[in-house]
Amino acid sequence: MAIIERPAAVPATVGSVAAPEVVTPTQALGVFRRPVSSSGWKSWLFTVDHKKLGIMYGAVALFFFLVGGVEALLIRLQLAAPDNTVLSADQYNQMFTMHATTMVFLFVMPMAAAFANYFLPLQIGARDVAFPRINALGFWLFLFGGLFLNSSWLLGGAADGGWFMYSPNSSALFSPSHGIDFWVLGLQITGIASLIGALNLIVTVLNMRAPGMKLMQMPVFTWMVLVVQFLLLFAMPVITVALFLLSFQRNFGATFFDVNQGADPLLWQHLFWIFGHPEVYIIILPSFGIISEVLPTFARKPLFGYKFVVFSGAAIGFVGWGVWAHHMFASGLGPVSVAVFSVATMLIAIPTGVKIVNWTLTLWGGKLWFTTAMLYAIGVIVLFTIGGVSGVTHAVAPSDTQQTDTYHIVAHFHYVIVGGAVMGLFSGFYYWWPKMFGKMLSERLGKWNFWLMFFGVNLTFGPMHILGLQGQPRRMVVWPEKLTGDGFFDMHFWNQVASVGSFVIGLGVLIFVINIFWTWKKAPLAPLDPWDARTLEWITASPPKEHNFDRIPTVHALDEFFHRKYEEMDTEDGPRLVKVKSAEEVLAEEESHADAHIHLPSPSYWPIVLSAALPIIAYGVIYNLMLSVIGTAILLLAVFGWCLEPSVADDSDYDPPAGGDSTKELATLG
Amino acid sequence: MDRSKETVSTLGRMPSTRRHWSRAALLTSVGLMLAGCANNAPQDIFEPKGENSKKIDTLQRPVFYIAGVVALIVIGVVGYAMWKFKDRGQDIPEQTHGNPKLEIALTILPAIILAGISVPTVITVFQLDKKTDAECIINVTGQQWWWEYDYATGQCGDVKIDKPIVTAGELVIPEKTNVLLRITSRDVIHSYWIPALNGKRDAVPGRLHTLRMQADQPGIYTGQCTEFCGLSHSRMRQAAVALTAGDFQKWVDNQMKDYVAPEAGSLAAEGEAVFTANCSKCHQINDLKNADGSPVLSEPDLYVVPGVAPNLSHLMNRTAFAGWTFDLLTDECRVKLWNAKPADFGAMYLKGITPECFEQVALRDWLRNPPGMKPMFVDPNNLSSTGGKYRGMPNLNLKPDQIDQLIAYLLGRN
Amino acid sequence: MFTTGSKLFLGATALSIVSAIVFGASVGGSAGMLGTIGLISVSVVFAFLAGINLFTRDGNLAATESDVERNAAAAQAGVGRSMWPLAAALGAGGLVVGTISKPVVFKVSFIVLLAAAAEWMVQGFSERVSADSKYNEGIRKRLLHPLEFPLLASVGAAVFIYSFSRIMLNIDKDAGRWVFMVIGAIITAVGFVFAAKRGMGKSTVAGIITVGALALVGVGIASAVSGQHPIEPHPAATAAVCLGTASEVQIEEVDAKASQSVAAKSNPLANVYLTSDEQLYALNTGIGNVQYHEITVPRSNAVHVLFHNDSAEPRRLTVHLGTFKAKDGSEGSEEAECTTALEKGGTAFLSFKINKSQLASSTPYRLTVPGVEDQEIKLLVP
Amino acid sequence: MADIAVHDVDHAHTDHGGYDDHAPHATSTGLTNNKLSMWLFLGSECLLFGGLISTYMLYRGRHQTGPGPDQIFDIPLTSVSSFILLMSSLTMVLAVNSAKRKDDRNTSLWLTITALLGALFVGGQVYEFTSFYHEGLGFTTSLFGSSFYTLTGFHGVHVTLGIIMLMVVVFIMQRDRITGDKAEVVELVGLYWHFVDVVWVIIFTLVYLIPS
Repeated sequence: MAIIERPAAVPATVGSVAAPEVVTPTQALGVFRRPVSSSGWKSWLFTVDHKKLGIMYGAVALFFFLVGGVEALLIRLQLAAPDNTVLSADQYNQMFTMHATTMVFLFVMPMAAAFANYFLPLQIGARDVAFPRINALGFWLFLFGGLFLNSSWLLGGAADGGWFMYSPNSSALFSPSHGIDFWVLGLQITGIASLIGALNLIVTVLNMRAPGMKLMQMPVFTWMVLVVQFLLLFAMPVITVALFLLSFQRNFGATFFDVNQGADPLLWQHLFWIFGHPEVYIIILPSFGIISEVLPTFARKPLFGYKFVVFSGAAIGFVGWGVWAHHMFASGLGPVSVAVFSVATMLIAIPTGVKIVNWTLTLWGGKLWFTTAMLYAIGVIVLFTIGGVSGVTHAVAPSDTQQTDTYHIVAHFHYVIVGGAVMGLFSGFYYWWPKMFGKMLSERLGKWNFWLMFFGVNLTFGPMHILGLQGQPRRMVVWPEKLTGDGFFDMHFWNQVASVGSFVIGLGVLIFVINIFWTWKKAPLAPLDPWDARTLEWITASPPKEHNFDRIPTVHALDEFFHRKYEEMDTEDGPRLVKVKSAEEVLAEEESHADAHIHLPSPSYWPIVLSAALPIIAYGVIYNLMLSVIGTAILLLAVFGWCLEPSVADDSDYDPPAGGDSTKELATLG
Repeated sequence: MDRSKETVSTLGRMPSTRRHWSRAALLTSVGLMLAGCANNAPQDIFEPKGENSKKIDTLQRPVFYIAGVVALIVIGVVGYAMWKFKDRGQDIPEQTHGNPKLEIALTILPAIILAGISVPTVITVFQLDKKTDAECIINVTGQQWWWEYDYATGQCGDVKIDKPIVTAGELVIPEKTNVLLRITSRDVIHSYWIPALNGKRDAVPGRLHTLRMQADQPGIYTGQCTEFCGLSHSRMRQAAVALTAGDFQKWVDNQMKDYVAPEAGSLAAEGEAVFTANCSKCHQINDLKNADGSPVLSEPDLYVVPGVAPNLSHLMNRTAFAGWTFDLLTDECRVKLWNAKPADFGAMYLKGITPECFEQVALRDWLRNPPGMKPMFVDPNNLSSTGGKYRGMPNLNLKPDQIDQLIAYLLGRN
Repeated sequence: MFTTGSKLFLGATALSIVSAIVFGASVGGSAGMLGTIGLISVSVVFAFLAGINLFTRDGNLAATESDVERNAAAAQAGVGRSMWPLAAALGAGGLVVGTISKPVVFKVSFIVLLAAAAEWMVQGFSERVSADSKYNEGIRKRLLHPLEFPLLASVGAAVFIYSFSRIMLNIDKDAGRWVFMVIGAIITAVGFVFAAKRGMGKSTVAGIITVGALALVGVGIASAVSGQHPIEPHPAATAAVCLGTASEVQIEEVDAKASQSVAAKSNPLANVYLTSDEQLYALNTGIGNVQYHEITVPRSNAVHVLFHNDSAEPRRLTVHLGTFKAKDGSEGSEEAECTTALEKGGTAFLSFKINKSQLASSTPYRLTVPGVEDQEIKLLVP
Repeated sequence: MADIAVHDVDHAHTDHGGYDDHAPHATSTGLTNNKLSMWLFLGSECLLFGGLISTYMLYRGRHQTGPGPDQIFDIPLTSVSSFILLMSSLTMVLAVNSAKRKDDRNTSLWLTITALLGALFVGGQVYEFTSFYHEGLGFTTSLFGSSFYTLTGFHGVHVTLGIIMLMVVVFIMQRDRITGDKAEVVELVGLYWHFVDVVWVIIFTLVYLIPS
């Protein structure tokens, strides 16, 4: 990212001593110069621009989505026939562990982070996030953590304990490969990414809103992201503790889960689910935010009950802390805890219901425009409702003891996560693609994409309800031709339907990928405001300039952009909304008052260097601690290099060097 | 999702030939598909066969109905709105921001429904956790990948048990009796589940959890380990067999009876020697004696991680083996036993595995190469993490004639 | 021609190859292997860097023009004083000494050499960057501060912490507390005095603090050399203690200040109570209030029993774990485990695992309380 | 543990946001970005220590082998070290005060004193750990060993990182590298330092004092 306002270039002379044609510092310093390029691969590698980082987050998350998808297809292929042998038991266990881990930690969360990164500053009218380098660090940690995690496939097998990694099955005695070590350390690394991302975005939202924007005037997406960041802020340290305990046990012989020493394996379950349940809302709320933007836009009316939606989101985030033990109704907690958590879990259905009601009422009386984004958003309402009500059936604890760990649960949470979270993210893709890339994804391919995915999801996960209620447990590498003892149990049909369905989803995703490439190569430029949108991110160019806004917009209302375009006019038929300005006119007005001084931070080497140190330390923990020492040295170097680095590059970093009496300040510390 | 009981229960148990019929249904029509789904499913959670599961059923059935209705209403409203408010060139609607009264009403409505559900839920939770009225106590211990049952000494229903009984895979209980299972584990977490009799309860090492079991009538009720427990999680099954008090007494008597040594010189006697030499390291057969008259004591704690292996004293009184995964009964006999009327069931079950009903194939395969049938952690070259112990049964490299002898011997263990 | 930078790296390459050979030849075993591999990798890295420097001409095409090099102001300016050659020489000397004496000397010297080389290199490099010595200094700082600051801070802190802990280990345990307190008080007091005496120069203050810290480090090193005060390991409960056959002193040592309470009491197999009139009974988990004197314990199962002592005497719960023949066929002695002796109202966990059937043991498995006659809970192990 | 270093230092120090450098206080909450993020970070840390303390409390008294807490704790010694750590909070306050008064000399002085007191505390902890180890309590000995060393070790690492941060601030101040708001930097380190002290008070109470 370049600095917008640079001191005027002065002749390239340095030094006061003789010899006019001395070596210029930039040339002599060679590689030690700070990166300043605003184009080319370096501009991506060392960028601190939230938009570039958002795009990279998205691209990497999509890559992991495909990886996790292939894992899912292999699982369904294995389960397509009785006593199948596509995968061995060991491979199958690795496959479902990594499918869940990849989808949760390496796809849905970072994809939400991608949207948050890109759109949150735009939606609140900021030029960047509060800590751009930390933002970059978060991305690189996520990428390196994800790669580290997946490198276990090549180094003796991936983790095989399920994503919930219950102890003592996760101890070295029962899982001797390094898979779980990779899992623990990989999640530790991506966990840091989430934590610092959370700090960054919370500060950004709380501190850097455009003038006039009150909290209750923030777009719902921003609100939901804010709630999610608070959840992350408090949930990540808990899983960090759990992961530390596990890795100390596996790598250094600690006794935390050693039953023979008197340990209680439920400790892990509590720690994991205290993190794990908020995690569910971490996954789903960004998607709720996205469709709360998409529905009003395409219904041409504001979100019904904005305050209720916001408060119910916050309520979900809050109550979400008090329900973790509903994952443990069969774990033997005792009746009092079970009863309390059962009722608390029912409570959380209320704010969720509020959201669904409000989305439905947003559609009511609108002027509905069925774009692909809109279809996905409506798909979320429908599928999430199904997932939600099946969720209520397991909030009833006694009923849950019959359903938990069966395919009924698999059906439930896939309706919630695929139907709720993933479909919401796809809605976001179609809605915001023109903003991010200046080109619209093909609506024709998009419709194909949507309908294939919608039917695929129902075909895959619908039958799982039935399988579960008929008593098929989860995580079974095979379902037998005949079950022992009876010989009548027919699991064939619905298992096969589910397998077919999964490939329909796969086809849908393939069409999406094709759509991306088609759009990239063939699509014409998109209009400035293709959807007649409502929020701040559309009051700027598509894609936005590096500094986002030429002038920081002043906010007067919720749906600021809409109110700049439309005004209520009195006509013969009473008051009517009339378009008074086009998007281009609104933008032109902003540009004509462009700010004179805009400072943006310069790119930096340190985020990528720092984040590269962590996998080195992690490999060291697994293989040889000397490697960790080297990693730590790199880490320390990077941390302090970071701290001593000015926010804006030295003049001498530019070619030709600016030099002269720079007035630029260093960062607050060093 | 909201599968109603009607389709399930009216069809009843279906003979195995109907399976092919349902396969045809796959290709034909939706109606037939539904019938396919309603095929007999012994682990169906909507077919309670005991007091506890019936309590759960009474609670969950209305919840499922309500859930279904709510989902249908929401989807219906969304569908109607999509049709009704489609963009047909109408004006941009009024920019209303909501209707607080409606909102509050729609918040309170689900709250009332949920409050209505929560009261019976809490009551049922406490009812199902009652521990003071047990008439029989059985310790249930899970390990990779099978279940062990220890009958504690004392009363069990009307029957007195004098010395501890140890068995595996098949839990035998007296009917109409409140049995309290005390569930734990020797290695990783497992979960004990007999859907027809009660919900599941995790077996957590170092902890003891209780689970009530009560069956209304004699019969066999299947279930499966439901907590992921490693390689052969999918091949860790269990069943509960309920018998009348009289039949249960007979079963206990049989468990207590003295060891029946095979006739000297018979194939089975050779099998006894093979067993003592190879199998008795881990598997206990009660009262089996060495040549010098000393008892043969198994020492599984030296060879396998959980420190136990199934007690085989009465193997042929069980209908399946190896984590209750492979049948000992032929298909024909199994169907007969399964379809037996409650009144006849006990007698038929207590006969055990008779030679004519004995399904040898699986047992032979098992003796030839156990890990080939059920994935286990038994590669002798790869035991560094377990200190040289196996998790599961290794391949003992038995010769075909040794297998013949063993089969003959084991057939007498009833 | 070779550029300045590449000369340096070529030299370093040669040096590291030589040291790899010397080291590999002189030090054997896995440490030697590791060290040699390390040194070889270092030489590869240096060679690589030398190659890059040669290829890029130190990143500067102009640098190859000898004119520019000669005319550059920095090339003519006097080279400033530098402590790095001295440090490097010390390090190299230590390295040689280290190979024949203690490995720790070798390691420290190696680190010193490495640090000196790095500092020297960067200093040398930065002195030639431009004609502006102030600017050159800036470059040096920019490159080295990220390394120096954290290293100095952490090394300084580590040396201080280590020295102080050695002093504490060296002196008497009771005196230690006073020393601890006094040092803390002195540091704080010095802070207040210096804060008040504004007349003192910065460097005076820094000097005094440094001298003080160095003194502490010196004493610390001396303490480390002289060793530590005796620390006795706590005796563990043996079968003899549990069975009450050990000497009084032994038993007392085991019980000294034993813990009396547990935080979590979830799901033991049984709660064992010793009543105030010294009756022993068990409550079986999962079954109401029935007093048991016989518990069926599955084999090979980690079993937790929670012991509550309500009698007035300090009592322990002992589990008798049977008597087994030793491998050579001789009769073994009875095995047992126990809790520490609990005061009235104390609770403690007793965990045990019985692997063999009761038939294998010549004595019964049971729970008893030493000192309480005729009270026991039988453990049935099928 | 290294990753904790990352958070700490990130939040103690700063980055420049998109806003104009010349108006660093123009935030919606009035708190600077750095200070807000430090508060949030400490909130997050509360749950980290919460998890560790819960683990310790859950396993209190459940160890099977090795010495128990009452047998090895040297309460007088730990009381002294706790007091020293508390004193360092006082000297930290003085440092922040001096920094606000733009008194560079005393700021450096008090920061150094704080760092020395912190180092004294950690030295005491190293001594304590060494003693415990020789008394038979290793990291892998028992549940008590594992959970005790993990909890107090995590705290010790936090103090150590704090010391390094203090020292680096002193170095940087000596070399005039802070051109921004010095007082704020000192205050941020101070916030962290006080947090670590408060956590120690909780640990000292729950771990050392309650079981005896």
